Amino acid sequence: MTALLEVTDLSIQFGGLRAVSEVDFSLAEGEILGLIGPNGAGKSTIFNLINGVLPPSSGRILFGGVDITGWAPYRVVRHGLARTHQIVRPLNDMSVLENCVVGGCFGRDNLTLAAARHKAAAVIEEVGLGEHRAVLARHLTIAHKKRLEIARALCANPRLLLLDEVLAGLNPTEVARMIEVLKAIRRQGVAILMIEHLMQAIMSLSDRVMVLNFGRKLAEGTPAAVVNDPAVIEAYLGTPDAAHKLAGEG
Amino acid sequence: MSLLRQPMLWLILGAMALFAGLPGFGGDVALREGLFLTAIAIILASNLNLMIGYTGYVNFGNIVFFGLGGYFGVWLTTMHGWPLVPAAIVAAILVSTIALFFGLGILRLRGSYFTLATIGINEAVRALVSNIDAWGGSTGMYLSVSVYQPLGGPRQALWIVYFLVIGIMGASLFLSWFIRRSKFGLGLFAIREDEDAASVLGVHPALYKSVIYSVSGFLPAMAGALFFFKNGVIQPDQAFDLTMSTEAIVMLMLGGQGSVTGAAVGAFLYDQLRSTLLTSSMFSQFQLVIAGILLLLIVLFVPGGLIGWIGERWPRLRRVLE
Amino acid sequence: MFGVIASMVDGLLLGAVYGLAAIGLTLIWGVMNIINLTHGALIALGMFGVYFLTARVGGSPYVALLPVAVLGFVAGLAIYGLSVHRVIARPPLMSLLSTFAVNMVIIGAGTAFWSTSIYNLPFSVPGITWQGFTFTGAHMLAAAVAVVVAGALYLFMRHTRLGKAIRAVANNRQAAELMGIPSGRILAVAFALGVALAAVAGGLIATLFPFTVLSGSGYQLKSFVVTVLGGLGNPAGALVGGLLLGLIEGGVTPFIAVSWTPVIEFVLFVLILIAFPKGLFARGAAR
Amino acid sequence: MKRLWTALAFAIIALVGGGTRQTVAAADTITIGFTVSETGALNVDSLAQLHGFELWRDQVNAAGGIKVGGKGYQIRFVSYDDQSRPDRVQQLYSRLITQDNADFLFSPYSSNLVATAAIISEQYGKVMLTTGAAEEKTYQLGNKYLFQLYSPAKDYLAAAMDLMKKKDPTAKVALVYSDDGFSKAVAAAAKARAKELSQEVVMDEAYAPSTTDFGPIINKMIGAHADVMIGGGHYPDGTTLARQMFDQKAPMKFVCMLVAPDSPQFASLGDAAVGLAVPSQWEPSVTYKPQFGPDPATFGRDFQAKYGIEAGYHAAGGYAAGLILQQAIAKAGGLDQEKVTAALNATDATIFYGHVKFATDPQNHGLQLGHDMVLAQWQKKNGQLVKEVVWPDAAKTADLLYPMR
Repeated sequence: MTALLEVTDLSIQFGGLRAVSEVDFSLAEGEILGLIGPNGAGKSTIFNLINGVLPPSSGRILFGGVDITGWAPYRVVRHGLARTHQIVRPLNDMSVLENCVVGGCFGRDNLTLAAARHKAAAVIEEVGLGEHRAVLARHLTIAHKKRLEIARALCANPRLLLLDEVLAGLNPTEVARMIEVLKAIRRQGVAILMIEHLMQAIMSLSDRVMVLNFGRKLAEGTPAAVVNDPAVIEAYLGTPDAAHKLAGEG
Repeated sequence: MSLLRQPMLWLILGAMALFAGLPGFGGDVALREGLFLTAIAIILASNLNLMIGYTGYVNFGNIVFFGLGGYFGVWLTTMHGWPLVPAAIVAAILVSTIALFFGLGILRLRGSYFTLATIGINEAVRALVSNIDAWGGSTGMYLSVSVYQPLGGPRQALWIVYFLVIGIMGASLFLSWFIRRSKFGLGLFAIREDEDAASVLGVHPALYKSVIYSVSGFLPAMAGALFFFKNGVIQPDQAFDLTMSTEAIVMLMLGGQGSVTGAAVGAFLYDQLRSTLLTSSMFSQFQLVIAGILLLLIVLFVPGGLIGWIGERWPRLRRVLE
Repeated sequence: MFGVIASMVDGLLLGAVYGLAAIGLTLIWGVMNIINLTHGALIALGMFGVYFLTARVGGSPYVALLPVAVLGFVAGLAIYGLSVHRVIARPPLMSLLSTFAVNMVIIGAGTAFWSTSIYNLPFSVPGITWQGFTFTGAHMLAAAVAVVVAGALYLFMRHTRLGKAIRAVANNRQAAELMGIPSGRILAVAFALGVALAAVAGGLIATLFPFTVLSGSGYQLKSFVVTVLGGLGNPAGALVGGLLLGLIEGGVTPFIAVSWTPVIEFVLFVLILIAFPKGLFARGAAR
Repeated sequence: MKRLWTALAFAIIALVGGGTRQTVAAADTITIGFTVSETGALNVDSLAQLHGFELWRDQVNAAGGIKVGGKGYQIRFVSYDDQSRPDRVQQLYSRLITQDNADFLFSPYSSNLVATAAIISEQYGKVMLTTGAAEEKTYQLGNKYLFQLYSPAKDYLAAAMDLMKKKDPTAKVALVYSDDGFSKAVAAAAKARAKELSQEVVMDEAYAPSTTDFGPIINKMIGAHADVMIGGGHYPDGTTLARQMFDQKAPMKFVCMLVAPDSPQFASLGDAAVGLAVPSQWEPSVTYKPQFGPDPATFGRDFQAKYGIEAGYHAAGGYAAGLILQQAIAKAGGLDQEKVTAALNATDATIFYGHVKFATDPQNHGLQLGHDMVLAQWQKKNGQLVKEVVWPDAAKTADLLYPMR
């Protein structure tokens, strides 16, 4: 199985601070890779480096065999790599439908307006926003805004989806629903790289998990292996008890 | 979706017919002069709307397109003996090309920084043109009455110019409308809402912004060529008057930014108000004060402008008056 | 050669006043991210304030600067409450337009009352003559007052509670509020302070040149240039920017026709804005 | 939906129609339309001109109106504010002609505004008398109904040059003038005259009309060791320049400036005004013997009585425009534009304002040929600032103060 995403020696420096340092990893077609680590470990920065919001100081990003290092975000998404934002960024004065039409029009398939509308309507149903399609994005609840982020990204018809804490701030019912949505996405064969603090979700969804600490890769492996890794426990989860507690939460 | 069934099509055609017909049939010249300025205002406001309303970039120096178009137009017609229409078209092409270059530079800036840069560009161009001797420096260029001869003398020429301006007005409205319903327009709206998010969704902001900046200069430049041809004199202080720039923004606010009809209705109302105040003995002294208070009230209480307000009251009308 | 030096010295003297005129603009920008388009009109009001106080009440125009500053402060509070407070959190277009609307009202009323005729403060201070070139006392005093006022503002911002509060609000409004600083009141004070500075600058300009109710707009444009040179939102930079602008003006005019000066100024303005949006002397990170 | 459209159409028609108020003049009146710069940069000069118009109207109406074939026509004015800006001038003149039914037109003030207005007056073949539009170019655009009261721009500073030649042939001249059409034309003519007279010109520079700081220019003058400054522009820039030259102690022996020093308000500059000279279309102290209308002294007295200030040449020009038009209407025996035009073409008369005669060749039609200018200078007499005529010798009331300081 060839890797869909292959990241080699990725680093970025802000002033004197190395926010991400020599990170290597890869992700296969259809795989879900969880990205965990304490706050400030550089998780979102890695997303920003992959989708072109920030240019890396060094390193290489191959996506589908193409070197996309340093590409502008709009090029990256047209190539089939879409993302969501940790802090949601809806296009406020546009409706849910219009938000998604933007995703479709300018995504991988470069759809026409009419085709994008068609696609958007389907995706909106899929993520469960059907009854809100005409509502202005600014009037949505936070849970719905998170879903909108995902729907918008899905409209681009991505091969890989970067999800940045889509579960944060949701209540248990909402989390459960969202996890269903994510599973449905996986069934379509879309690969996912997800940042998540909610261990329960990570454990149930991820094929593999990567742990980041101070911008460096601390561990990588199956969810079960990672949670029991002493280094991970010390850096992120605290005591093994806490780890289990965390995993059981939500 | 048949084009003929779109209310907007008929609204625009109706407006053009009214503008052409009202003074046209009666031969009412004073009315024509008034509507001429209104039509120019509509052209300026609706093209500015492409930047402010659609893309969210506040171009405070939008008049630079109008002025430069006027200069190129007058220069081609008087110095090189070109007929009016080709001169106006070439002027517009030149201005759009220049705008593309300006745009590539200043569109890296956002928010108020961009706004300041547009003011700077207008002032720089005004100062520069004041020093171009071939264009008469700060004295500008005067048109001899003889330039109207090919159009049948001044009397007929002014009518022809008027109808041409009505044509450009219609073109501006159609342009706004088509862009609004196009994929290109959707990209612009996305940039307006959140440029970074738009970029992450696949919109190429730099390209889109440069193109719309350039496009929004094309028709105003043509209008400028016609306006100054009719005016008989072109001077830097009149061609690059920041007051006219800001007036166009006020019109946009009055009608409602981001909306095709908003720009037009705002321009119409503002211009009628201005000329009424100007010729009224009671208010001519205080016209600026009244206009200022009106603007303040709109900004504070009706930021969506007239059309936005109507859209909130009667949501069904929103689709008609898009 | 003497001519060039004289011209540059003149430029520096005037540059200090440009700097002062720009401080008010940049202060307001720095604290609340608003470009105050009433700036020019308020400079003009400062001119008329000094003119009428001197002409009607008598006394030195420099004494008149004090009441003008106070009146400016009060006017600033009023303008803030009327037109600025409600638009601070909204897109930049709204604050541009609301301040521009106030500008229209002031200019319109000023034109109605005083027409656009030229006013002249009949006043002069003996100057120094050097190699046939005279530096007027008014220019030197104006520059001195400008530097003193700018210095006082600097000390005020560094060493008083209120000044520190303003800086805190400018830095991070939410954090400042969490620390118990009433940000609404602080913003009003900062705005009023900016307006008072504009009025004082106008008053000083009135001691140098005759003026009309429309004169302020030219200084407003110059203030834009100065703030961009010195860094938007940086009051200390504004004074440096003003001196720099004065030096540029003084330095180039002996060699080229004066009509080219604005071309140089505004081309420089746009280029610097594109290359260094935070100003030439900006420190720290980007937005 | 349909109702909305109808309502919208009605609203538009009502709004547009609201503007088209027809004003019908009474039978025995002559309506004269014009715009005035009530506001904006030109308002001082333009309002002075307006005062001239008004004095003429009031005096004629009081005397029973303009007599045509034994019938007296009362004069009615319709005027609007052009704000010193040309953008609405065409709209306003169209309105004056078609809605306000103006029979004749006076021009706005300044060459730029006149050129813009003339396109409309020509279109309708309406006679327009211009005052305050001295630039020759305006009359070389092919207009047929435009008549200029002022001596053209080339005459303005030629006299100053002649005077210099006589007083101080070695004086170095600095030409410093506003960058507007009128001032530039005047300066170009002065430069040509200086060349003819082989007077040395050490500086030739235009400044933007909106300039408020003349420091750099004055430093340049001092650096060039100029003895004489000739130029200027309009009222605001002229007064500023005069005051700054005084403040900076520019060592000028003679300063002659356009327009600004002519205004009585110029005296508010105090000592800075002393010695400044101005080419003037007219001064109260001139001694022309009029063929009709008031004599200069009577006009000056009447004006002073009505407005409380001394008449400057803009006011005199305004009155003269009325007087010349009145005479042409009387001669034409009616209001027919062609006949009045012919009468104006044939005008060759001396009034309180001096000699008036218009060019009739198609290239320069309407250009003033007959009128002569004088040179006036501000001098101090018994502590009072007064404006004296110093040139030509035939008209002078005092000797030139030279060097001025």
